[in-house]
Amino acid sequence: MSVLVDDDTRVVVQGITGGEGKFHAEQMMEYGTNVVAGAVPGKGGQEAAGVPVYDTVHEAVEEEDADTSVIFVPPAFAGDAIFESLDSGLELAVAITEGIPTQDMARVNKRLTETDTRLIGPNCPGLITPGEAKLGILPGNIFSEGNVGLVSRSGTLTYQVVDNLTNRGLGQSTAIGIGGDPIIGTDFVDALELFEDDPETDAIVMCGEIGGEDEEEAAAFIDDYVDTPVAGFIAGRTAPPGKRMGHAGAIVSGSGTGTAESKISALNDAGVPVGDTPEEVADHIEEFLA
Amino acid sequence: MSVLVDDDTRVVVQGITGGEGKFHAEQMMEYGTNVVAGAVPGKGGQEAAGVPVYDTVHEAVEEEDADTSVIFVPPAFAGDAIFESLDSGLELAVAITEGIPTQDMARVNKRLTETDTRLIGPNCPGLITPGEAKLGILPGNIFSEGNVGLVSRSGTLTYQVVDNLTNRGLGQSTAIGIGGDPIIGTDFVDALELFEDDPETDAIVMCGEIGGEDEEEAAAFIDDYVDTPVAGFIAGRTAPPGKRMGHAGAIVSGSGTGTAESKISALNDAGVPVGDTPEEVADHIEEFLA
Amino acid sequence: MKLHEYQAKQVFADAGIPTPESQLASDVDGVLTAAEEIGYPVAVKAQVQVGGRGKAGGIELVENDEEAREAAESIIGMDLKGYHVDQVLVEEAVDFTDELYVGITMDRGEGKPVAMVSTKGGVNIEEVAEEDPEAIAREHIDPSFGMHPYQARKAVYDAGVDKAVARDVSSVLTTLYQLWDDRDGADAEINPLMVTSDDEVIAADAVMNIDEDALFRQPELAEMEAEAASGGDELEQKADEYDFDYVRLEGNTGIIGNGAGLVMTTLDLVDHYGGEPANFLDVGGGAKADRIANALDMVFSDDNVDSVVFNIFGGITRGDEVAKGINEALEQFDEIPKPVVVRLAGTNWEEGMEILNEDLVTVEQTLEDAVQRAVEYAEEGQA
Amino acid sequence: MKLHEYQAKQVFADAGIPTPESQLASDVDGVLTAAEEIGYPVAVKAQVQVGGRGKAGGIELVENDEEAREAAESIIGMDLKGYHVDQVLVEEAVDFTDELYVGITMDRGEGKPVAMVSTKGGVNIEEVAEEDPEAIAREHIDPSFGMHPYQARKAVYDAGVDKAVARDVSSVLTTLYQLWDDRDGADAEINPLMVTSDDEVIAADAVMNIDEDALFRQPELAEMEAEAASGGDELEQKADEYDFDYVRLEGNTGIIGNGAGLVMTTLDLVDHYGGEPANFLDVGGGAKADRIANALDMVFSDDNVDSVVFNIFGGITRGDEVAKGINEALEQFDEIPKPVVVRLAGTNWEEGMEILNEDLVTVEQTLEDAVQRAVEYAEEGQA
Repeated sequence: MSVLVDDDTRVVVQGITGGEGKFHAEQMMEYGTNVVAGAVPGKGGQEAAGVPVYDTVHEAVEEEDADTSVIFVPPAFAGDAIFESLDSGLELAVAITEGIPTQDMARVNKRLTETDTRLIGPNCPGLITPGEAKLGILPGNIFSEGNVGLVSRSGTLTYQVVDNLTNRGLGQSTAIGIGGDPIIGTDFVDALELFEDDPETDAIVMCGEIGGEDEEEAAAFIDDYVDTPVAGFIAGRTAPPGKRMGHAGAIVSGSGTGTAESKISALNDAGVPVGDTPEEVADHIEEFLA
Repeated sequence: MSVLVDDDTRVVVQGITGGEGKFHAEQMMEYGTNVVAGAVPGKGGQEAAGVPVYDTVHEAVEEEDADTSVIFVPPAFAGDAIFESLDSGLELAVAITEGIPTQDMARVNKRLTETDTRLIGPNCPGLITPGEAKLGILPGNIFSEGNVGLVSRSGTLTYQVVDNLTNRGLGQSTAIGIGGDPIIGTDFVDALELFEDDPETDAIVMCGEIGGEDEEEAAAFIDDYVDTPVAGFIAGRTAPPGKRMGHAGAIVSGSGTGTAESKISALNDAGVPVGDTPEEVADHIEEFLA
Repeated sequence: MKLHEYQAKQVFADAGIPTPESQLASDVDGVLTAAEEIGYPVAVKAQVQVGGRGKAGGIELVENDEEAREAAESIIGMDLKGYHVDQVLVEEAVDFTDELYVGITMDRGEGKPVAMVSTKGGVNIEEVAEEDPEAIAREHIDPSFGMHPYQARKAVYDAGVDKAVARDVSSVLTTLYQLWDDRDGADAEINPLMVTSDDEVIAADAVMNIDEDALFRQPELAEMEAEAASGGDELEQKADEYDFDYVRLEGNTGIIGNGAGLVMTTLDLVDHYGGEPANFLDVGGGAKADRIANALDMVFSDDNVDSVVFNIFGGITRGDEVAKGINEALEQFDEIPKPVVVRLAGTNWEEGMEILNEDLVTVEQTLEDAVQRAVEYAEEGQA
Repeated sequence: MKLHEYQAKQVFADAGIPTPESQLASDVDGVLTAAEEIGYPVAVKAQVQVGGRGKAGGIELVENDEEAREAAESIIGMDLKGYHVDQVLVEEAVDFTDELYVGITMDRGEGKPVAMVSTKGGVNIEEVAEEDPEAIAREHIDPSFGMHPYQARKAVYDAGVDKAVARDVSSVLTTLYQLWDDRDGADAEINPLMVTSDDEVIAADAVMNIDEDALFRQPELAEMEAEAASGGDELEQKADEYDFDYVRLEGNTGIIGNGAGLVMTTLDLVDHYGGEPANFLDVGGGAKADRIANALDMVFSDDNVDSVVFNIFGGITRGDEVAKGINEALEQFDEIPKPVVVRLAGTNWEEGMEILNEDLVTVEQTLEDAVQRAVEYAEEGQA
């Protein structure tokens, strides 16, 4: 079992004729993902990564029954590409693109309240159900099948934590990178809800970072609704206020909201142990599942 | 019984310090309507028509428990006034103003999909439940209590038909002027649904006119869902194509959609007799209730 | 409010939509000068507010001075479907391989704008819509977001526009929506949007109708309206001055009333009782005496009118003001020019009846009786 | 990206927000000339990108040439919270009766913009927010519609702004939102918005932060950024040139990694193991050898750095490219300037290990070991 994605998922890749889009479409297919089409304006009728390309996502849905989109479109056009995916009747859209203007995402965020399509990202590595399918840019070989659900705001930190888990034989049900931007589609609470409802997920890792209050909200949600044991990690304890730490969303405000301390203490209060190192996170998961 | 409005309705009048707003607020109160406040930016703290004036609709809701707004605001500002009423948690907003730019109403129309507030109008005379309350500018004295529901795109035509009904002793449950603009809040179908569900409405008059396809949609709805007998009237049989007949919405398009013939035949097909004169409409209602 | 072709083209060109080189001219010399500057061949196009100008002889393609002179002489001053041609647009003739249609209008059923694209441009698009609706790709726009770029592309690809020009056509459509939105358009369309042999697109015609209710915030377009209105019907211009909702028709029973639905109904009843309505005239809500007098003046100014029916159901409008206005208007005449039938109901109708000078008018109690009486008078007047 | 006060004021003034008369000056003569043209009293204000300029001595109110000279001499060239003052704004001193606050920012929790108004302007608004949150009226904006006029009024009335200026303040707020929206603002605020004794409002300060991810479509602001960035930290300017996400800190363990979360984690581990991070440097995804070499150059340029930890977990980034870049950067030195600890994992890490010249670096297998080793080196280097 898994959440959001499995080997029935029918993927259209927006931006499949670009360098990144093509490379990762191929990587996804190699992993076993059912990529059925690409969508690139003006490139309809061509082929890329071995699948037909359409001018619009709508056509890819009509012609190839695509139900999920993975978006590799440059930031200036990615907001529009997300709108296109949300308006095409898909179940899921995964936006990998980093650097989308925040106001574009605020408009997308409004549209999300009007559609049934779920958005993951942007500025995220995607998600993977080991052994079934991956959507995005995660390196498939470090993942292993299992019962640990993982949700993270950061890409490479996810890989680090997954590596620690896999090395100990702790496989993953699904790993979701929700992205490091201030405004994202699926947030911690959404992902925790999915994992809590998934019978095959027996423990959850939640990797947060400084900025915003999503981790605090997640802690409150865990306290109220999540029975599955959760271990946390928060990056950015040493970040100075007012500086954007790589991710557009990773910033402690001048007034001191969004600090690692606040997040760690909220999680601890909700009964979630927070590791000081990625290894310690794996320790907690091992204990949960022992 | 009645629909939408009764003597419990608590009304805030937007634009109550203007000439029309004040006059009609007084008229409404004289009829027995429970006008509890006015809302006019910059006039908060004053009194008009004997009720307190607030700067915002929100305050009128908080301080006076207003649940319904009647809008007498000049067309340039009326779109904004409607948004304010829709965003203030009211149950009902009635926009009397004529001449609101259509694009403003298209935006309002979008907001209507996001709110539970019902809009009547704009460019309408309002609505009345005889003996209980009236919202708007209808002349109360021509109405009488009874069991005929009336819905109309036109103001004075409504008065004409009501006069014909009242003269024969056929009173009204509620009369709703939905307005003569191309984009309106409550349409025929909405009003028919309300009357169909109202146990005290035993017959319905529907006064349409040329332009658009609302009457055709209403006919289809009547055919499928309305058991209460309906008599119709359609104004504009002699209107030439391409000319706006007073109402912004009363125009037969160059390609011939929106004609009286089309509406009359749709209504006839749905079993709705359409009078050639207002008197004939009253004849039909009299038969229904005989 | 419809702009002239040359005005709409100016608006489109200012927004960056490619348009052919052109000049406005109002006499033969002007046409010749313009044609020379632009270079033959040129099109000479009547600037009047009606469709089907080509078929009606209002557009000529000319190759040289002689042809240009002939075209100018025949078009300038002609009567084109009831409109007098004062001006022509002299325009670069575009060599095209395809004719597309792009347009934006308000879909009132949906309550939102719709963008339309078709490869069957150059002909009456309403005919295309009826005969081959599939040939028009439509994309509804959420007016709170505006048109997303992907929507312009989708409409263009769905319509089957050639890939070589798809990007440019999308860009024209995006600009057209922006214009429509910024300028309070009712309809904006380009038909045809020509495609040239070197895959450029150019707006060979331009239609822009503006929402009259929004002119208050479109001062530049309101000025154009003044220009555009000239050459229209004199009575309709007079109605504009008086600020009446007025439509001129072809019958001989003049009609005055309050409220659009009631006035339309009065017209319908004139027809129902065998008469022919001469006009639609709505005095609006709350009309005072002087406005009522102006309305009578309007209808008397129409030479076709043989009788007048005055039908007022007072809500805001008060019967006493109406009666006062009728008296004022009629008392200035030694002899009443056309018989006037009056029916007053609603607010203050009794006060009105007391005031009304019944020597000057015929009074009826019901709408039906009033209309029948006016139709009789009109038949007598005509006889 | 934060504009200087004088830049933000220019942007605000161009949009129609009233601002005091002012001139930019970079030396004493400039200040005196400006002051004379504007007329005393004037304020002399340091143009640096930090808050609390007033308390730090960066703003002086002067009444005459002598005071102006003194202020100019003390402010121009001063070090203000780490920033060198190159320019001052000489500005008309406004006689005020009230100080308001108006601002627009993105509420990331709600994912939508929020407009804020307070009558407690002139002080640090974040302190007001903490101590007296009720004193700030907030109105969330639906970004698809933009700010409705009623929302501006509501915020202003809710804040308790005096009725005499409520309309003008609403209008400033509406304009501010429009600017924020059009110019891809992150934050836009006026604090204080001064109210004069004759009930006029005037923006006595101006803050405008721009979303860096949107600079590609704000060419005018991108130019201002170039200007605004001058006077900042040299290493941070260098990072801009190299296009690295870089933040300078005060420790002595240099850090390079890929991916924001992993780099932050590396910093945190340096701290955890008793060291002090010197910087945050994210090479991003898919970095090639030259970019890796540039990153090493960046960190070596920081005199505080005593050791470097290179932590790469390859996803798109390939271990062999990283190894190649490290070799290239280090092979040019006769002696490696600071000890470098390398940890490679993920994509092609084995190929990377084969390529890596282990004479030049220390290799560790795990993140924890690598950080501990770098911290040790840093302690040794410092000793």
